[in-house]
Amino acid sequence: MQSFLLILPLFLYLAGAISSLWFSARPSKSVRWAFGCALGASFLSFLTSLSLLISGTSLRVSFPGFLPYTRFEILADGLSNYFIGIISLLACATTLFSFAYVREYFGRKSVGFLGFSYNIFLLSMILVTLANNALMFIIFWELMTVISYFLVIFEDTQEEARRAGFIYLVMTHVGSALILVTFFIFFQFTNSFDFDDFRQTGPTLSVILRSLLFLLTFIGFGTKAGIIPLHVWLPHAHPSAPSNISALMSGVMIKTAIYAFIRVVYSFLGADQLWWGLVVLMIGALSALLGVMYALMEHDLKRLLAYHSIENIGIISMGIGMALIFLSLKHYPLAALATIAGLYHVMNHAMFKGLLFLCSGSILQATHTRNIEDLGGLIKKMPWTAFYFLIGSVSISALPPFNGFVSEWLTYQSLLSGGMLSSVPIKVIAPLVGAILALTGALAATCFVKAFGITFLALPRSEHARKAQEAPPAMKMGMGLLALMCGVSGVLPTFFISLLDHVTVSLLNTSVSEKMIYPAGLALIPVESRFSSLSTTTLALLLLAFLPVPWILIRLFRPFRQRIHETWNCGIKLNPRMEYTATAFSNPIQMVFKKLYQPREEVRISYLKKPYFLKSLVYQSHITSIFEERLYRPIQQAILRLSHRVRTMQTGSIHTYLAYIFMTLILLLIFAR
Amino acid sequence: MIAETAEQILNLLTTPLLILSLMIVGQSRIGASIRLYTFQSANLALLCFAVGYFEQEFSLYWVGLLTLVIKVVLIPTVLLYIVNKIKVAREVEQLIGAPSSLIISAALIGLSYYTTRPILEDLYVVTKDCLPVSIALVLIGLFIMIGRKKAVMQIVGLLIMENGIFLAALATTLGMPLAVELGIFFDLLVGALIMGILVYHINQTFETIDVDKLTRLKG
Amino acid sequence: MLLTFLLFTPLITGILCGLLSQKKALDGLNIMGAGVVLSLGLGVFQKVLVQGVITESETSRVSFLALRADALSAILILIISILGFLTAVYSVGYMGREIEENLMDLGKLRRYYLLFHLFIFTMLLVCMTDNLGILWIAIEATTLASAFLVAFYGHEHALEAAWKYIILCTVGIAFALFGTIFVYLASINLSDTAEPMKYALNWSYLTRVASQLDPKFMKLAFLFILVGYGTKAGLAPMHTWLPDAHSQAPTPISALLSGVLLNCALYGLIRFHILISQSVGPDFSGRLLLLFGIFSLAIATPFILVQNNYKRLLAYSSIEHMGIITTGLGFTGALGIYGAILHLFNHAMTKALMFLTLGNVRLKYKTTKIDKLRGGLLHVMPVTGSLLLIGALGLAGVPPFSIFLSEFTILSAGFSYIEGPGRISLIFSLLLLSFITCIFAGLIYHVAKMAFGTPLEKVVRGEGSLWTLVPLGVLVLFIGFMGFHIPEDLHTMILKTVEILGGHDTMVLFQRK
Amino acid sequence: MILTKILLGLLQIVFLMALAPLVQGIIKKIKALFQSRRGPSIFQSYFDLIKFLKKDQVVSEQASWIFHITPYICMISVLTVGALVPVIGVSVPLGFAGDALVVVYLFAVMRFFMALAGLDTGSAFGGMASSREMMVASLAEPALLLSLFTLALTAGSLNLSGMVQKLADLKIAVISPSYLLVFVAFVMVVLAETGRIPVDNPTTHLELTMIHEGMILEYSGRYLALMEWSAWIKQLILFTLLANLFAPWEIHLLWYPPKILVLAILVACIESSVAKLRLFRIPDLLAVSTALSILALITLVLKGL
Repeated sequence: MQSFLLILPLFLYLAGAISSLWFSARPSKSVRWAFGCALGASFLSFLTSLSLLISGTSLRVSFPGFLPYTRFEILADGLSNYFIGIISLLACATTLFSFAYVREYFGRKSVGFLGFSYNIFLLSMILVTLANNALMFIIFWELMTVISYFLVIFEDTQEEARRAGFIYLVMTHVGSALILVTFFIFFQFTNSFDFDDFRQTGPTLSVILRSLLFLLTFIGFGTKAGIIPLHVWLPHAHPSAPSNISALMSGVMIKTAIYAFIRVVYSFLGADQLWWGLVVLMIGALSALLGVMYALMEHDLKRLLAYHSIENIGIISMGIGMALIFLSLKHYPLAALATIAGLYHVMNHAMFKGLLFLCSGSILQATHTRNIEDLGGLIKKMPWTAFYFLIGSVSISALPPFNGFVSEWLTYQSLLSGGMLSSVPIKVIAPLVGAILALTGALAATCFVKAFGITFLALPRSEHARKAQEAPPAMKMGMGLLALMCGVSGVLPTFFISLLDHVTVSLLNTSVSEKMIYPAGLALIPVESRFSSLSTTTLALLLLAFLPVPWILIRLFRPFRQRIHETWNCGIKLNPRMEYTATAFSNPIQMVFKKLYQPREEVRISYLKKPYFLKSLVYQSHITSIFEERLYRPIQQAILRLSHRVRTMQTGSIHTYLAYIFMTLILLLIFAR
Repeated sequence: MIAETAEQILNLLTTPLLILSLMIVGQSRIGASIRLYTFQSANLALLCFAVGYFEQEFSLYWVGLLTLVIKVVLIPTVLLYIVNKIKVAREVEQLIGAPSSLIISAALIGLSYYTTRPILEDLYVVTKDCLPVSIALVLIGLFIMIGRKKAVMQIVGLLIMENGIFLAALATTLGMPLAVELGIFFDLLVGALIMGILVYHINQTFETIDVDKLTRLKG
Repeated sequence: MLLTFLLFTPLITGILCGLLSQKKALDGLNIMGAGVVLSLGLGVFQKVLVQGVITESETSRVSFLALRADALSAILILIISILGFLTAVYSVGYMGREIEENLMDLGKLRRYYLLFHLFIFTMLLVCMTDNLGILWIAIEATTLASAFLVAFYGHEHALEAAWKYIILCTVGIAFALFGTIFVYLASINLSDTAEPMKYALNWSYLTRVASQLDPKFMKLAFLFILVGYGTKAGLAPMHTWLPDAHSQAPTPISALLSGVLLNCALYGLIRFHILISQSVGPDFSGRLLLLFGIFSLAIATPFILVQNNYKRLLAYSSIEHMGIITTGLGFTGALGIYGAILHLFNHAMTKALMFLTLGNVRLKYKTTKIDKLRGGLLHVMPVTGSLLLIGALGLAGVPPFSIFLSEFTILSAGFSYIEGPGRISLIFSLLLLSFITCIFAGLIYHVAKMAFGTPLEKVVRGEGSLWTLVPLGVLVLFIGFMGFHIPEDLHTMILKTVEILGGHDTMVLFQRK
Repeated sequence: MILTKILLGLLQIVFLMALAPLVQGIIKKIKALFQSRRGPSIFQSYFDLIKFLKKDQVVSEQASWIFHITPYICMISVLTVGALVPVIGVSVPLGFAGDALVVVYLFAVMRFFMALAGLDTGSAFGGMASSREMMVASLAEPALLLSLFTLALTAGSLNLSGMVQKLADLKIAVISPSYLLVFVAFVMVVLAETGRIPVDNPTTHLELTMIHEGMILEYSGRYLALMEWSAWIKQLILFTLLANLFAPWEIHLLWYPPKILVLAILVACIESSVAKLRLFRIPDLLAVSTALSILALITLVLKGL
């Protein structure tokens, strides 16, 4: 019965995909079918995975005769169920959102194809987490990539989208190649592609080989996850896709890489090397910090969000890295704590990043621009979207009592637990990474003050923004669901931690829920009791409880009265051009971190009468993307230069060609005889 | 005794093959090259008869006859007809000068002896010394194709290669089975014809048969 | 008699086509002939599946005419008959369109069909003859039959391509003859009499005695064979004719050249590889194949990365895939051979799809330059555009399309033999993987450039006739379906081929779980 | 039992609320003395608050609901923090609800909304101040948390009461190089967080230099009262932390006022004796603070206590 419930959604997705294509001539019908099926499927698979997770069972279904040397086998264990749960939950929300959102494309683009890809995309993500052999995994992994590539270039008439898609596809394909190598090396020792065999044989391999495999896996999946410096595709690709897809890509697709990384490193490689954890930790810290730094300089709303995905992947990697460190030192409860920190952030990031992307979709639909410099004042036109965006911003900035805070708190705890270990390097590094996390969090808050403030507050800066309208109900529902989740997973973390405990049981054979949750079920403690505790539930109650205080204070002496008047602006009537812009807002940071950004500033001044009367002043500032320009461009150019050189061998002259044959023969006769 | 004489006679008949191909290498006129090829083919036919005689292999007479008909008569006629028809400059333009060509050809002959040495020890036919010669012919044929600009000369080079292969078959295995030999001759004839037609078309379109001009397809 | 019928049907069809003079009749005859070939081909496939090997007219006096089909031939026959039929159908649409636009006349059409079927005849002969001498003749005949097809349009480029094609291939093939002679020599040296034996070049005889053949001769033979048939199969650095010929031929012919003819040449190479492996041991020929395979990939890569002609792009991709197949064979284990043979089939289907799809593009745009299309194919021709994308992804080795499976198999073979070829095979596998990845980037870059974007205003939107679409649909079904499942029959047949090629190790893997 | 605990907690909050304006008044007074002025009464802040609370307020026509909720949010966050920090006793009844991190992040909540409110009215001053505030706060954050971490690792607890208790238990042994380094770093951060010279000038209303004042420029009347009060409570809480973490002895009602007084004098001294830094010199200051805390951490790890 359960396996039926596990399989059924897969077929529903398939049905949604096919019917969507079938009805593609009639967009609204196609939309109904595609997203109806997707909604049903994701809801169903959410329930199934939740029930599996709660009961802590793992499920194995196999079909024979899929391919000559493998079988089609899916295994839903704790980790898979957890990820499926997240994917499905986010999918529910984005699907609701999509019902209304895709209307934007009616008559302009093939909605049938969009529905098709949407369903297949979800299907492939779920199958990636379910696959129990390498061939299946790689097939669905690549399917996921390719389908999302098509979604990235959905607006294919835009040069930018095409470029983004290409970079995306190629980079992730390179990553896949490395993953393939990993699997092949496993295959060499197991003579099988079954993950079960990998699990058995993997940990027995030599340390050098396993370290090599670890690096391959880390780079391979890291490309997809978007860790720095392999992230360059991400800020291009995520913004180009339709917003509901961006939500899925940022929210869950890049997490499948985390899933796979955990699966391979924990189960197949038997994480027992300290430096693995250190590498993941450091790269995580780097990604988190640089991700948010670049986000700060970004004025394209969706790209800004994309950079934040890099940041959050970094934070997740911090947790995973600490877990690997603890594992190598055989501190299993702490490893479980760190794993939970990472995994919980996976879910939270899915929720708030999904929410933020959906909101950006709503904004995009209302204003047709992603440039926040052209927005402003939307809070009055789109109060709901603004509210949801605020929830998302607060969550992503890790402000209590929302969910981002809880998982970052857990990450801090695992980092500090690292500080309590006996190993000196870890003792120094872990708290320092904690400091980086602090900086990251603060900068994220800065970035979202900018994003929310410039987008929603003050006066509209363009005609588009002035004419914006609130999103239709379906979209609001989608956003609302996620906003609700941000709150719930923030305020009631103990429930989710007890779910995650099943994951660590299946992954590490360690249960920590009793050590992590106060008897009352209210507060979390980081395994080592008395070190610290957190009860967001109580915090939320406290915050609410104090609400009457200011309310009463305001009315203490006299009834509340206020006058509406224009903003004081040195006596001049306020107009949008006087407002602080996003560029200006982030400029201090840019000045402080000049070395990193290497800004190119350009000021153009024209005078009515020199030097006193300005006619106009144009200030432009671009930052240099170090990785793109210093790392990837040289590689690309080198390859192209080499190609051009090799191409000269095809001279067009038949004499040369004959000479090639001649020389080949002669060389063969001399050397190979 | 008979074997020794046979070997001498055969050697006597083989050497001109090499000399003729070297002459073609040094030759600067198309017509003359084709005629030299004719001589070489005739020489080959002769060799064929001789081997057939010494080895009592009757089918070789047929092969020799076919060689005469196709390589001595038909193919040179076709080639000469085309050369006359398209009225190209008779001069063979060379990419590599005659002296260096000859030196390279000599090196190629050396290479063929070097390559075949281990095999020759295991060969027990009278004609075994022809094997290096045949490889040399093949290589020289290819070398001519590389070194000459005119399309017709490439055909000649190809034909010399084919003569080399024919010699190899004759020398080592007393010819292929007759049926296969027939097929090869047929292919050769058709091939020469098709190439001839192509040369004609090329001359019509490009107004030259200088293959150096056929270099538009690159990259 | 099945083989004989199969062999002579295209010959007769071709000759009849040469006699007819009405377009409708020509088209009908063409499709009918190809259809008969298809059904007979499937029949042969089934029969081989049941009987293992079928031979015909072996007892007759003319032993060189003996026809024989084992599993390897059956796979080739399958490819030839399927693609032959599909391209024949496609030709009706393609050539019909060219006639409508006065790009050619009825006489030329007649000649086209005549040569088309002759071409198929020669290819069928290649994989059905029992005699290695005849094999050589047949392969040379394929060159001769297709030379005029390459030169079909008669303009400068076509003539240049045809000239290079015929000269380079004939030179190459000449070496193959030389090699064949050495094998013959080794074969007759076994019997004490110096008298040329009737069966000495017959495959059925040679396989029996292969292990006794003198390694010295066989080694030398293989060098010549490798250069010879390697030229025809498009292995670098003897591949130089290939991009010219494949890009200048009429599109259906390009599809056949790339999809089938290369395989036929490779077939010749494989046959000798089998003999030499048994005589010398698999390492000698295996390593040479590995070397040439990887080198072909290495050479093809830059040409694919920087390319402005889509037909040449596909031609270089053919070189790449021939390289992959050769590398797979070079890995010598059962897995490698399985992958290589599977790849033979998959590449043929996918490459044909790509050529035919781009044929539609060419019909619409009258250019083969990627730059001049200015993108937007998806908007101009939705069906063709989508097929193009699918084909390109398939060709680049993306799952869930069939080529992925075979590449995966080949790679897993390369990575799995730590013994035997050992480290070399590991390094070669890494190289293979990196080249495939680079080529993926190149291919996707160019195809995306064509498929996406805003189309030019002046281009009329709309698809071609159904004749030019249905064969593509069939091919897409093939590559899509085979990305998930290898049909039982084909699987069995490939396993039989693997046995013929002497891969017995790691056979366990193929037990269906 | 639980009820008394909660009551005690509430009492502590009331205590903080009541004391906060006084501390502000004292600092102002001391500063005035330094400047040889008589200065306002130390209770002036109470009078200001009452005045503000009585006044009607003017709200910008551009202001959205963000502008309106911000005072509430500031107040409730800071009050919540008040419930978590040990003030006049080591144990805090609601301390289980959050540790030092929560304190820091609840301050971040305040800051977040204040910055938004600064942007809300569309005035350039608000935007400028928000931008600068966020920049300063971002850079102060690692220093702040790192010093807290160092303390936590010293004490083996991140819960504030646990931390204070442990530090107190260490008695005199607590004074180690690392501890002193942390102290200096922490003071610097507190200056930044409370908007004091050399980072910000709480008395200025000169457009180009104000940070905190700029953000609340549009507030008037009762909202202003709430905002100012929250800021003062925050200041007092930070002082309390400073006092209890770096003088973890004798934590009870009797010793609390002197400790705070000393800190107030210290802050006033610093404010009067150094000049305000240029905006882009502030990061240097915070970098020094961060460096000190890193140093403290390393000293701690290498030397132990």
